[in-house]
Amino acid sequence: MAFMLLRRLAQAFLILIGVAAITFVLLYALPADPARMIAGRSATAQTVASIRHELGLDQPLLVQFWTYLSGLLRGDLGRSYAQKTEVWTLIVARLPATLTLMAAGIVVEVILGITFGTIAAVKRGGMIDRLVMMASFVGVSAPQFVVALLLYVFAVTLGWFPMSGYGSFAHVVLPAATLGVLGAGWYARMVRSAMIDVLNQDYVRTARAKGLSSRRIIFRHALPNAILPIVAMIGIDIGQFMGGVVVVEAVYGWPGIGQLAWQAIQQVDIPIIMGVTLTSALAIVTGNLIADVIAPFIDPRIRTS
Amino acid sequence: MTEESGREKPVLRVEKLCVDARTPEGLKRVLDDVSFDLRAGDTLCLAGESGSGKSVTSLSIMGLLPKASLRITSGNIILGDRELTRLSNSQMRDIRGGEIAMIFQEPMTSLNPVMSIGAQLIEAIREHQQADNSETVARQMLDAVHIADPVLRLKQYPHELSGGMRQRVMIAMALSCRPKVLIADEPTTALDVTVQAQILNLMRELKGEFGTSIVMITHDMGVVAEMADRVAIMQNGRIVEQRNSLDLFASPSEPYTRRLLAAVPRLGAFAGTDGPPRISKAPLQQKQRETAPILNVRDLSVSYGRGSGMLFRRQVPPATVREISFEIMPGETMGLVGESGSGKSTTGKAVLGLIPFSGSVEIDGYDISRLSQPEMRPVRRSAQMIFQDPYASLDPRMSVGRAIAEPMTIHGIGTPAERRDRVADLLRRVGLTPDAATRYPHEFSGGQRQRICIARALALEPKLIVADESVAALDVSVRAQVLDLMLELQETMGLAYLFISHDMAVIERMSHKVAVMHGGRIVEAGTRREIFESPREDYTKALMKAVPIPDPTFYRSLRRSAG
Amino acid sequence: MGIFRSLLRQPTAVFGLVVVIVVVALALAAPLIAPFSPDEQMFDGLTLEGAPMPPGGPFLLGTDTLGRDLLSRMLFGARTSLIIGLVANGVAVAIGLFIGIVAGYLRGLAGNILMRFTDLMMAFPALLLAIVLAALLKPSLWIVAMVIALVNWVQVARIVYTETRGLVERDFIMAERSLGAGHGRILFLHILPHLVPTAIVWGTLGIATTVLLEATLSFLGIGVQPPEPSWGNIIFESQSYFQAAPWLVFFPGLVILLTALAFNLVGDALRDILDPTQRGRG
Amino acid sequence: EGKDIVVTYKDDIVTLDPAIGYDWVNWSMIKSLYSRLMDYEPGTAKLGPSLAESFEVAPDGLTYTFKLRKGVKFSSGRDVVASDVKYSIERAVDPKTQGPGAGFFGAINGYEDLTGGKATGLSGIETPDAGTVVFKLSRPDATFLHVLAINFASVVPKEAVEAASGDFGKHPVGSGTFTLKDWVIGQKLVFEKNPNYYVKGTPKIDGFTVEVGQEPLVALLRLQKGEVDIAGDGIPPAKFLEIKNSKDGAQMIVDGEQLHTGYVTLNTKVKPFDNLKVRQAVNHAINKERIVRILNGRATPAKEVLPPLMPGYDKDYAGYAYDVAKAKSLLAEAGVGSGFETVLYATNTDPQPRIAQAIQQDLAAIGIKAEIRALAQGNVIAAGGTEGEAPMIWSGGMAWIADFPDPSNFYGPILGCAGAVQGGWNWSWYCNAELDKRATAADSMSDPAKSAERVETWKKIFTDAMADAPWIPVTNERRVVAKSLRMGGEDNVYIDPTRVINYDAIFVK
Ligand SMILES: Nc1ncnc2c1ncn2[C@@H]1O[C@H](COP(=O)(O)OP(=O)(O)OP(=O)(O)O)[C@@H](O)[C@H]1O
Ligand SMILES: Nc1ncnc2c1ncn2[C@@H]1O[C@H](COP(=O)(O)OP(=O)(O)OP(=O)(O)O)[C@@H](O)[C@H]1O
Ligand SMILES: [Mg+2]
Ligand SMILES: [Mg+2]
Repeated sequence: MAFMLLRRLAQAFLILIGVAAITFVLLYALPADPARMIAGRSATAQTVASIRHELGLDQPLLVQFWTYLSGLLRGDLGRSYAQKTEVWTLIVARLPATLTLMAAGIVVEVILGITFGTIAAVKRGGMIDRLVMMASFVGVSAPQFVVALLLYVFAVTLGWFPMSGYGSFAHVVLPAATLGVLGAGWYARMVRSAMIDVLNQDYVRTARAKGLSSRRIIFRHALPNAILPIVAMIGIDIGQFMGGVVVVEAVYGWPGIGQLAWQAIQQVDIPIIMGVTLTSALAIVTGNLIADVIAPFIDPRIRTS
Repeated sequence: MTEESGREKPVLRVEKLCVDARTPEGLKRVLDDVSFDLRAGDTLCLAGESGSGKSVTSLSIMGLLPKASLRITSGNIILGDRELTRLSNSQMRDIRGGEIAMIFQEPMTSLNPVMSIGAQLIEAIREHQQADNSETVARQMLDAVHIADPVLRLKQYPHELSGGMRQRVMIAMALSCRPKVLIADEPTTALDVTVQAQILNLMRELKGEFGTSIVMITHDMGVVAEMADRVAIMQNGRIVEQRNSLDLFASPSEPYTRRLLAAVPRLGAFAGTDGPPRISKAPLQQKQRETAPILNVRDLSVSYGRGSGMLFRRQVPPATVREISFEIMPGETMGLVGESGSGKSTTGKAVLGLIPFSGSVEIDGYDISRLSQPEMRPVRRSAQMIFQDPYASLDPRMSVGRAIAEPMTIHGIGTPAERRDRVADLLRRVGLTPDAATRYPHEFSGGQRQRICIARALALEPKLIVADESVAALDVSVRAQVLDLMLELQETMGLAYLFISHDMAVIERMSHKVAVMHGGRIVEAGTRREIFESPREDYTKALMKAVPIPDPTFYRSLRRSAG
Repeated sequence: MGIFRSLLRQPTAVFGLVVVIVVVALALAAPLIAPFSPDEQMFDGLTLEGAPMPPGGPFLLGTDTLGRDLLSRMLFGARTSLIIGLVANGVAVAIGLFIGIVAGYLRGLAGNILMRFTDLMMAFPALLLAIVLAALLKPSLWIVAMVIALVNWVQVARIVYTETRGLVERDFIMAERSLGAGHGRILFLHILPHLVPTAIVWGTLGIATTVLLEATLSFLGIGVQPPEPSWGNIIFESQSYFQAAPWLVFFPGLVILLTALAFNLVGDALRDILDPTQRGRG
Repeated sequence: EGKDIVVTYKDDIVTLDPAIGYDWVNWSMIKSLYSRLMDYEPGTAKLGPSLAESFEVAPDGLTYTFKLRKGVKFSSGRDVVASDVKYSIERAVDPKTQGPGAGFFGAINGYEDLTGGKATGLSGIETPDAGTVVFKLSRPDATFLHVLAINFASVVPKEAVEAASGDFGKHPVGSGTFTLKDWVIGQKLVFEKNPNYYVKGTPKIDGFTVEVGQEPLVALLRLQKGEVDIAGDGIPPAKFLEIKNSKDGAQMIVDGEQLHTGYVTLNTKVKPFDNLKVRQAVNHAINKERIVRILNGRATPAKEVLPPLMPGYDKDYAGYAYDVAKAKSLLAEAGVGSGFETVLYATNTDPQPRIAQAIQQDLAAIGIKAEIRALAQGNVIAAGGTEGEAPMIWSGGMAWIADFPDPSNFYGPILGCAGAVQGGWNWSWYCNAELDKRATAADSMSDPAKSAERVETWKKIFTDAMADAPWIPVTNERRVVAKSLRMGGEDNVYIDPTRVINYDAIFVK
């Protein structure tokens, strides 16, 4: 187990390098010249050239990558072209907000998803099942923007929560709810699907024969058998939310990584794009690693090989 | 029914119970007018044909029929003064466990795979006993069902236990509920006879201590004789005969009952012979000493790694099977008996290369430890396994017909039509109807599933079959039919068997040689005659002694002399 | 076949099928039935102040912010969106199933490599790939379909991988191995059917999300480009108008929802039909 | 109290370093954080000394001498001295700074040496004493006083720049109307009034908080609720009519002209736009009125390169009228009467793709099939700067807004030969050597007495350029800013021609 963890960590490291390399090459291929963008409209060719030289962009790709990589290994993500600030500082500044929203969003969607998915599975074929199913489709199909603003209107007309910003618990509620509503549909459908299978199993029958309460049967016996794919989905979501949820962040004025990334993409601010990419890649790899590592704990039949 | 009507009201009464199965072809009657009474403190044994509806009856009482396919169409089930068929779900929940508990027939699939044994037991204890020290109680329960090393077992998961252990966990769980009525569906099929005797004892104690009434489903007439106050014999969804146990054994009235009793094997029936009885007229395949063994096992050891190990623990667990060696010649059967948990199934899986092992195993001349998956194919063709747990070993999403045809398809034998015919033939020979082919595993009874697995293993006409408790769930008449089939194949085609069973009578009937396992080692091995007629080891002797005798008078006299 | 006949016996599935057929038919017949050209920016399609026209009058579902008839655009947009929702999404689910199942089944190096490759793909920002592709290639429907498939399979693979890891430890798989079944047979005959429910969930929910994803990618320049309509980009173009002109978001949103739901009804019925323990139900 | 206001923007503030900041959001903040030798009167294009008390221009137009105001202090407490001015401008030009403004100072002696790395300073800036700065130019530059008023000429203290070790943009120190009190990255910036500012009574508010990452639509909702005072990104098209027609609409909307022209570049190096007749044809084909309508009337049709407010704008120039028949006949004359296929680039934020589609439809009417590529801004800019790549680009979202109110600012990079290079901003790749020569000449007329003549020269340059039709001038968009009801001040301090929002001049009622 410990060995496997070490090996997986080493692999995770390689994956990150791989992501860095691919991203680097792609950005290199991107037809936009950062030096030009920085130099501005009135720059002469000479100025552009000297800026290019300052940034090391006149070096061959491999040299550039090596420079970046060796910086990376020292924990240096480089400096933003546009902001002339350490990328690390920019990302760290937004990390708490991103992590908060990620955690809150996942909690909401998982709770909603598991609750409604379970109810639907138990009441399979009934009215409630149909309603839950409809709702999950509405959630999944609705454009983020609309859902966010609908909730927003709630805040405006009812004034229960602050409209935008970051800092207190009240601020988290609406964005987390938006993410939750949007994502819960997936969870609900997956939980329903897995629970339908599990509820048919003999061991659930055994649990019922013991006279256990429905709640205990569902939470203690059925859910743990249905939860594996959910754990994998959480692993996926960790990564996706870490990369930033652009629209929701924008609507709620949430200072997350998504806004940073979006702006950087528009400005071809390569160090920031690289930094955000690597941060979210790290989160994704970690999320997956966690999902894989806890799988055998959830289902002891799975061998850790 | 009239003779004892003066006595107190029955605790449980089943009246004219009818159950229908929904099949794609329409409704099919599974239970037809089943009625019986269970009086307080009594033991009612339900015996009868495999697939006759015993399990369905007990599930109906529990209110646990699978909703999608089975439904009570008429009849009443009365517990005390409540009509169970009309109770709501939540009212039923109050009854389950505390008032009626059930031991299910298939322990593997009936235990939650992702919950530790301890958690599952403790939960039952918490629910039904006012015990603060539920963990201690759980340990005591495991002790009571004679599971060694209960502290370790509590932490383990169902798949880490042997078949017999799982069954005992099921029993412990049901008993921890301290129910008024206990329904035990084939509770001892996977237990060796010594443990079985202890378990039966335990149930009797329970009866004495808490006044529990028991509905016991079993095909083992010895167990019936030992336990039953009354016996109901089922066939084809009906109760054909229902009587006091002494009367029934003394003078069975129904032809089916008579047939059943006649088919009961008696230990020692083959004393003085070397081989199994002849079934066919086929000329006996002359055992040639010079032919190579079909299975040659040398120094086989197996150890299970700690699958769900903690982060940094990498200790090597003690081996489950330790350096055992034996060989089986073509056309020969070796019986493997031994204590539950001694490593019989593990040995069986290892010799077919299904789990990692050390040592050498040669099948039909191939050293399987050196073969890659594709190279194993010819070996797989000539060696088949019948798993101890038939339900778990069938793909729930594959129809029985396809499952049985599976080995033929895999090895590219026959055209689809030929395979269909062969499947139908196999089904018939194991006592099922060919229409079973279109149905799915969950639609069958325990014994029927076992026969499906047997049919699947026989489909290829292999040279070697590892049969792990493969007739345990069959009633004696069907069992005799299946055993005869196996013997016939052996005679006609020189099949060899590694026959794992706890039923000494079956072993006696089938084997040429017998090996006795204890604690992962073969403690005694020899020809059948040697083992059965002059056992050397104490353990072997104890095994012989513990075999139940299918005669209730024997037990009555025994008890009288004891008490 | 039998499956189809069983489908027809389920009313919800029939409803789903009908909706699917209607949507497909409308998409195919768009040139015949659309009241206007989908691209024509009509002079009377905007108010004097330049606002879109609400539903009613000659414009049944109203007009968009350029004065084009929404109904006509939705009819033509159905073609693009159906291709994305069905083909791109279908391919993604298929690839995800394949890779996930193989990686979850294989032990040792091969399985590990496959899964790490999936991790890599997942960790790699799809948006960036889209942007680079957009800048390098001539945008087209098929490229956006390809990118969607390329991006979406990874998640399916992850889930399937996890489920497969549990399935391979089930006893019947060992039984199957004892019969001599090859890897392919175990994977596709014995494990795959157990993943049907998962595939149906992802396949049907994915319809809605991929249709919207297409719009995002179009926005970044790699999908269908204006003025060609798709349900996704109709919504995307006018999402900020959802207060000023709610019909621009509502109607396309509704058809996306309906289509996804219809497929889901069929999918759920299929799932029951394919699940033997549910035989005879209903 | 009550004099603090809240301003919102969508994008994060990139930097407050005056040598680097060059977008319209940080432009106005940098203006207020620092002072420069020259500055404009609020709301106008009237240039006057600011940090300088007075200045003199030598008759040859090559020497400028500035006397600094006395007692002006940086927010760090130190006096502003002449060497600070020299240091600041050198810093802006130094390639190591990687700033976009270096080019503006090209007329100062020693410019080439510094940008070429041959020198570390500008020989053309001299500081005879702490209160005097002398600029020596290599050529007369009529725009030089404007140049000293743009942000890049803001005065910064060397020690603070060095102390910030490369991060001066986040830790600005200046001598402007405001100081930066707090900056929470990604969230907000808090500006505080500089009590010691050398013009008494300026600024009029005690401070302002800039909240970033705020979606314009949401900002408006908050504005209506009174949580926000200025929605910096203005009113998105989707919301414009609703607000305009609302009760308080008129008071909330500031809608004013700015130095903006939205245009389509016609790549003179790509067939068939290398043909003048084709360029003229498409100029006739565009229905600008319709586009104005799509913009909800927030623009006026443009006729030429310069916006109407710009000196040199020719009121009498007729331009190319919307005339489909004429367009068709011109195409026929050019030999492409049956039309052709081409590509129209645009950025991908509303309303640009819509305008591109309107243009696309107009082109279709004369048989030109234009495929639209709506991309992120960076990609469009890259395509424009690549020879032979983009036949047509709709400039919306990247359109030219003047750095300072002088017509020359509309020529060099976007229409002159210097910009028609790889990576340049002259996306028409239009290079008319004769016009270039006239432009240089005009810029050399630095004598204030000749300013009228100079403007006339420029006027002619632009109308002559239009004869070659390298562009389709489409609209002159007005800027729309939304402010809360409590905000006071003339409209033109919210849409200040030189700094967008003039934080120095706005006040709370
Ligand atoms: N879910 C089901 N759907 C359809 N038929 C079923 C279902 N379950 C059981 N049956 C049928 O009902 C009959 C009775 O089954 P049951 O399990 O009660 O038999 P049993 O007496 O317990 O046999 P065994 O001794 O083999 O366990 C069998 O013929 C079986 O095929
Ligand atoms: N997957 C496993 N992981 C860990 N331990 C296991 C596993 N399978 C079996 N064991 C242990 O190996 C021992 C032998 O098990 P095995 O199944 O071979 O017994 P058996 O002789 O077949 O018993 P029974 O007669 O009860 O079926 C038991 O102690 C059991 O707990
Ligand atoms: Mg049974
Ligand atoms: Mg066993």
